[in-house]
Amino acid sequence: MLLLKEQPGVKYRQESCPVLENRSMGPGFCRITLAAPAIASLVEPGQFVQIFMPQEHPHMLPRPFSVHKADPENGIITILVEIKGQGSRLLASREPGSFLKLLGPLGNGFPPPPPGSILVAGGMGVAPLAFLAESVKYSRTLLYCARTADLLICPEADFNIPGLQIMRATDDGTAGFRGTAADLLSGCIAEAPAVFACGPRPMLVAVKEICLKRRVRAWLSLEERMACGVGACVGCVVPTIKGYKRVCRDGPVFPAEEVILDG
Amino acid sequence: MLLLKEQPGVKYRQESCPVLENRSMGPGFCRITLAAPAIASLVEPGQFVQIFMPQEHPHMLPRPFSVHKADPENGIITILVEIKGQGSRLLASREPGSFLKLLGPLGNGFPPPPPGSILVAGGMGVAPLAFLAESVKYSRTLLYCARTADLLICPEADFNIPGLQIMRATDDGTAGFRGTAADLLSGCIAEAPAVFACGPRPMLVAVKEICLKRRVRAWLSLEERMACGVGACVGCVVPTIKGYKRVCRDGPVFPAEEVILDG
Amino acid sequence: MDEKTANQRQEKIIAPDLSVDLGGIILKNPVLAASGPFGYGREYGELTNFKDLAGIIVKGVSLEPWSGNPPPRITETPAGMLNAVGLQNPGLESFIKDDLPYLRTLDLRIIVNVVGCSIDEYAKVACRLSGEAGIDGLELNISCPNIKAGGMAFGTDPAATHLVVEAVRRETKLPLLVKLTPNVADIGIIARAAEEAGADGISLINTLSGMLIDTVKKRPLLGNAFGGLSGPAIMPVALRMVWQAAEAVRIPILGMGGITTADDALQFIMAGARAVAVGTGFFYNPELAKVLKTGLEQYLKKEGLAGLKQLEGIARF
Amino acid sequence: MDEKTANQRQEKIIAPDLSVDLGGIILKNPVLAASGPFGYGREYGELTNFKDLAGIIVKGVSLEPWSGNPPPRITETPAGMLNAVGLQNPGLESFIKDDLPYLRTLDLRIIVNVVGCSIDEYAKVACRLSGEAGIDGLELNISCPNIKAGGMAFGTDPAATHLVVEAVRRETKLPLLVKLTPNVADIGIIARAAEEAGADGISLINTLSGMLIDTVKKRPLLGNAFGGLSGPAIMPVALRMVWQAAEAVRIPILGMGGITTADDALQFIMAGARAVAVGTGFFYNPELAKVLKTGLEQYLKKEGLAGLKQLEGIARF
Ligand SMILES: Cc1cc2nc3c(=O)[nH]c(=O)nc-3n(C[C@H](O)[C@H](O)[C@H](O)COP(=O)(O)OP(=O)(O)OC[C@H]3O[C@@H](n4cnc5c(N)ncnc54)[C@H](O)[C@@H]3O)c2cc1C
Ligand SMILES: Cc1cc2nc3c(=O)[nH]c(=O)nc-3n(C[C@H](O)[C@H](O)[C@H](O)COP(=O)(O)OP(=O)(O)OC[C@H]3O[C@@H](n4cnc5c(N)ncnc54)[C@H](O)[C@@H]3O)c2cc1C
Ligand SMILES: Cc1cc2nc3c(=O)[nH]c(=O)nc-3n(C[C@H](O)[C@H](O)[C@H](O)COP(=O)(O)O)c2cc1C
Ligand SMILES: Cc1cc2nc3c(=O)[nH]c(=O)nc-3n(C[C@H](O)[C@H](O)[C@H](O)COP(=O)(O)O)c2cc1C
Ligand code: FES
Ligand code: FES
Repeated sequence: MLLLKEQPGVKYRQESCPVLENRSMGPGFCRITLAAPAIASLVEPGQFVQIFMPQEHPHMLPRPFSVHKADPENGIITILVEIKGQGSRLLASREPGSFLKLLGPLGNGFPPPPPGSILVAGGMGVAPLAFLAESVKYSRTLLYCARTADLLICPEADFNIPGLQIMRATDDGTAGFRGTAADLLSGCIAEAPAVFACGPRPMLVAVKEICLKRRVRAWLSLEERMACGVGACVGCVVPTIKGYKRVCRDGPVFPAEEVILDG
Repeated sequence: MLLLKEQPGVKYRQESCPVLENRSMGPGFCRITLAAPAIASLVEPGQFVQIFMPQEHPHMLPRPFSVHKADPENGIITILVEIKGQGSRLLASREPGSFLKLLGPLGNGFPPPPPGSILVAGGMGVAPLAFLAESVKYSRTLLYCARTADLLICPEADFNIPGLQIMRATDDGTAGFRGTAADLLSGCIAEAPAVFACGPRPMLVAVKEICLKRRVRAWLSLEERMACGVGACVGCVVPTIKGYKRVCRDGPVFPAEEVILDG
Repeated sequence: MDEKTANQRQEKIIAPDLSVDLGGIILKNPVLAASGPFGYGREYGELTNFKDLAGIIVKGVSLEPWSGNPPPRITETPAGMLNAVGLQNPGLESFIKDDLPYLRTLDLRIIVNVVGCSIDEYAKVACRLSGEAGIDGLELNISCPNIKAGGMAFGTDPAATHLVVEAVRRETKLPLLVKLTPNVADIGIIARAAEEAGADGISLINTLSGMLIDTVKKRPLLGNAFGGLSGPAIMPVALRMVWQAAEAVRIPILGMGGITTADDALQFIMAGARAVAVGTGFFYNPELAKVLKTGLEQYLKKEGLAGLKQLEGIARF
Repeated sequence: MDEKTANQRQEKIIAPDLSVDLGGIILKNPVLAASGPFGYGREYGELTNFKDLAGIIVKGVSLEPWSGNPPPRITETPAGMLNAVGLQNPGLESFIKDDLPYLRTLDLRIIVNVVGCSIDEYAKVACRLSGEAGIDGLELNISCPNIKAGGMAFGTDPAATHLVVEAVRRETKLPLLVKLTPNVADIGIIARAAEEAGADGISLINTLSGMLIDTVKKRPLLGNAFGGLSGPAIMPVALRMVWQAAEAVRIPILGMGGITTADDALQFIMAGARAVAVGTGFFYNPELAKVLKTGLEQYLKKEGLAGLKQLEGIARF
């Protein structure tokens, strides 16, 4: 199978990474830039890192975050954080100059999108998909969708990528097209050779349905609560037609036809 | 009895206190100044405050610290912190401008020292005793003792108090008299009407023995692990000849002849 | 929805009714102070007004005074604490003379936690307390060692549980809660024994038995070696036991163990608790009752519910 | 002390001997990976070299493959976590074919955790594993439900414990550890039953049964509703049980539950453990084995001790 890469040698690293920048992206969101040379040089779109908590919180699990941008030349990666609970709040309050221990890159990542692919990002799903969009040169379309304009936290300028067509949609019509990601996708899927999606569960369910119906190959990036992040504890599984698969190791990207989303 | 004041009305307050200054006092020690107007106006020497942990640590007990200085006019109190574990480390890292919730003043405090009293401070025991020394105008002697010079964290300038005689001692002779607090006390106790002591357990044991032998009244300030800090949970008791007494409510100051130190 | 119904619904939403009936004890809201941490109420009474609390379960009362365990009695643990107070208390008569008059002045339900070393002692304390005004219910703490039966806690054995509850039931008409120890393999069996013997409600959980060691002194950290673990650390265990007890009995359940937020309290209610109690949480925040009451109110408003009834045990169905 | 003795002492202090004999399993140091979190070793093998670890207790192996529980399988709790993996495993034959060859390449003691639904299944797995090279010991996980006896775990009943341990003992000459569940009233009785039935050592504790509820969905948070609580939150309970088990039996004890520092490991040893295992701690810090080993070494040096022997159970004496 194309997707699940074999991992003969060790392809991930632990690094203690200085925070270079920590910028608020509107209430409840931030963007953290870290010096992580080893991870930056290895990471591919769709992979993620486990971020360990600062020493004052020795009894908290690491938190998984997608790599949003990687600059291997300068040894820098960027992540987008939505503040949901204690872990993300702690990350959002990290000052530049402080350190965070990272483990990564983890997971399989997306396969290379063929020309003309559609990338469907719901909310924070934009983090890995913007990276994917940047990774190829030929034409592709990014659908960037959320409930309302405030949740489209990546500014237009972020997508100044040659050959990238970008369409926005909000459920309430406060930015771009008024409607869901599924509505938008239905309107433009006709010619697409493949779809790549990351976002809330209901969006993925809709994307899967549309793509299966139109017989368009689709790859979905999933989330599950994690402990080890490397595939050892079998804690982060999702059901697939081939049995339970680990999101952290066999995913987070799964072929839409394999993964069982509401089982 | 003189010591255990009756508490008819509520004499303590909860305050959310801005940190005004947080100064390192050498490795492992710091001095924190807080705006705490209600506590500053009520507190007497020997009383303490319970400091609640910052919100990022919602599952930690408050920590008891003696009030070291109080300036009721400006509504300011100062505490001295020795970094021992997670709680004190968190306090030491609090930046000016951040807030700490305080409950206090708690405990009975010292009775007024008669003229000519000797105050015996071992290590951090200096915190309440410097406050006691400042609270009266007539002559009194402060013995300020520790294992080694680095642990005498309060500088000479701190004791520029009229009528106060101060003698230092270190076990290793690196500052002042070479010897223990007990050695020093034995040499100067002859004329003293009363002794007031705060410091490590072995020092208190020695002070008690000396004072009982010389029939000098002595008051010892004790420490115990605390939960409520107000006398409700009966968690912080010490044995006395009248049964278990609560350090937080019946103490922390006990008459030497009542408290059982190694029972 | 016509305008009138909408208005009525609006009204309900503005002031949801938090009151509950805990086995005959009518509570204005479901938040109680757990037995122990709150002592006999006086100290916390100085600290906060009791407006947001429905009642106090006072510290365990025995027939004679108990002096308790040697210090250290408490120590902090990750997200919790150990205590080995050893049920220090002034004894029944002193409680009635010195503490009960104060408690009567409070606008709160007063539940007295009863401890003993023998069935006879439990029964005597319960009988004497039943004759006193101002007590709204009893909570039988059956975590105490059964001296006659080798020192295992009454509450670890269904037969011993049945006997002690039955004996107390005979002595009192007050609403009777039985407080279970979590240090058992099957909490449902014990809960059922208490119900069958006449309990009006089940309280749980008491602390988990635990210890720490001081590696410098190479000795147990607590004076009594073993202590009781409480606080957020144990909440998942407490919640599971409330769920299991709720499956086992029909009488209402008072849930406790590690509650520090309104969401925690809701979890207990959704697992099957009628009301909740807070112990360790007050140490972290003496104003916790207010946080819980307000949070529950807000939740009901948000969900458009008039009261807590529909939520009781909802996660089980 | 003459010069020679002083030098000898110095030498000892420079390199204290951390090795221990855990019921016939010789460990270069007392730090093992607990069964489960580490899987079958491969993933952590990529992540860290195993130089500071003495051995791995691999994830529970059953006769047939088990698919495990539906997600979510894990969630964080205050200073701990709940897991309801449900003992997902590829089954005995797949383990021997796909995982054991890799494990044999490691310079580590390999202990296989054995799970089953019946005494027969336990015995079969143990028998088959005993015929394989590269296995240094078995750990019998008796927290599994005894299907024939209404689904209560084997390890909650001394008689069931005796039966299953005896049956397995008959099938294997490998060192046999029996891993106890903490969800019991009296751990000493269970430990003694295991010893009498022929165990070479006792492992404890397995996870405490617990749960959380998602108040938005009004459902249990875990797919399986109940899960096992592990991590620092439970350490006081684990330590108390190790102490009680050590009082009850003469065979050595493998202590675990919430270890994240060398001081934690020392506490277990001082309570009576011969060796310790780490599960959840590796999630917080994949390099934890190094932290523990170095910390224990430093402690022995500081105390001028040649080995761990003198510390075993010292807090009890
Ligand atoms: C592969 C992967 C990539 C991710 N990439 C990103 C990203 O780029 N940006 C981002 O903001 N978030 C991302 N997430 C989600 C992020 O990991 C969680 O939001 C975070 O761990 C929450 O931690 P917390 O302590 O703030 O919240 P908690 O207090 O732990 O939980 C708050 C709520 O967040 C949800 N949650 C908790 N853990 C997870 C989890 N592992 N996955 C999904 N939801 C969870 C639950 O609904 C929970 O109720 C990713 C998750 C995965 C698995
Ligand atoms: C009435 C009173 C007044 C005090 N005044 C001061 C003061 O002015 N300055 C100061 O630095 N410290 C003072 N202490 C001690 C201070 O409260 C403890 O050092 C602090 O709570 C330790 O918290 P931690 O989280 O840093 O350490 P922890 O990790 O909790 O413990 C580290 C070590 O500190 C000791 N310790 C913990 N709690 C207490 C306690 N309540 N009392 C004594 N020892 C404890 C134990 O030996 C423990 O092993 C006072 C204690 C009391 C009871
Ligand atoms: C310091 C302390 C003293 C306690 N004393 C009693 C008691 O006297 N009787 C009793 O039944 N439970 C007692 N408990 C147990 C609590 O009532 C409660 O069941 C337990 O602490 C769990 O709740 P929590 O996590 O909210 O504290 C005590 C708990 C603590 C922490
Ligand atoms: C994710 C996970 C999976 C586990 N799987 C097993 C298992 O297969 N067999 C077993 O005996 N114990 C299993 N355990 C229990 C651990 O081996 C250990 O007894 C427990 O987690 C306490 O140790 P800790 O606090 O260091 O994690 C598992 C624990 C976790 C967290
Ligand atoms: S988080 Fe451990 S297997 Fe995925
Ligand atoms: S700390 Fe609660 S009585 Fe002193």
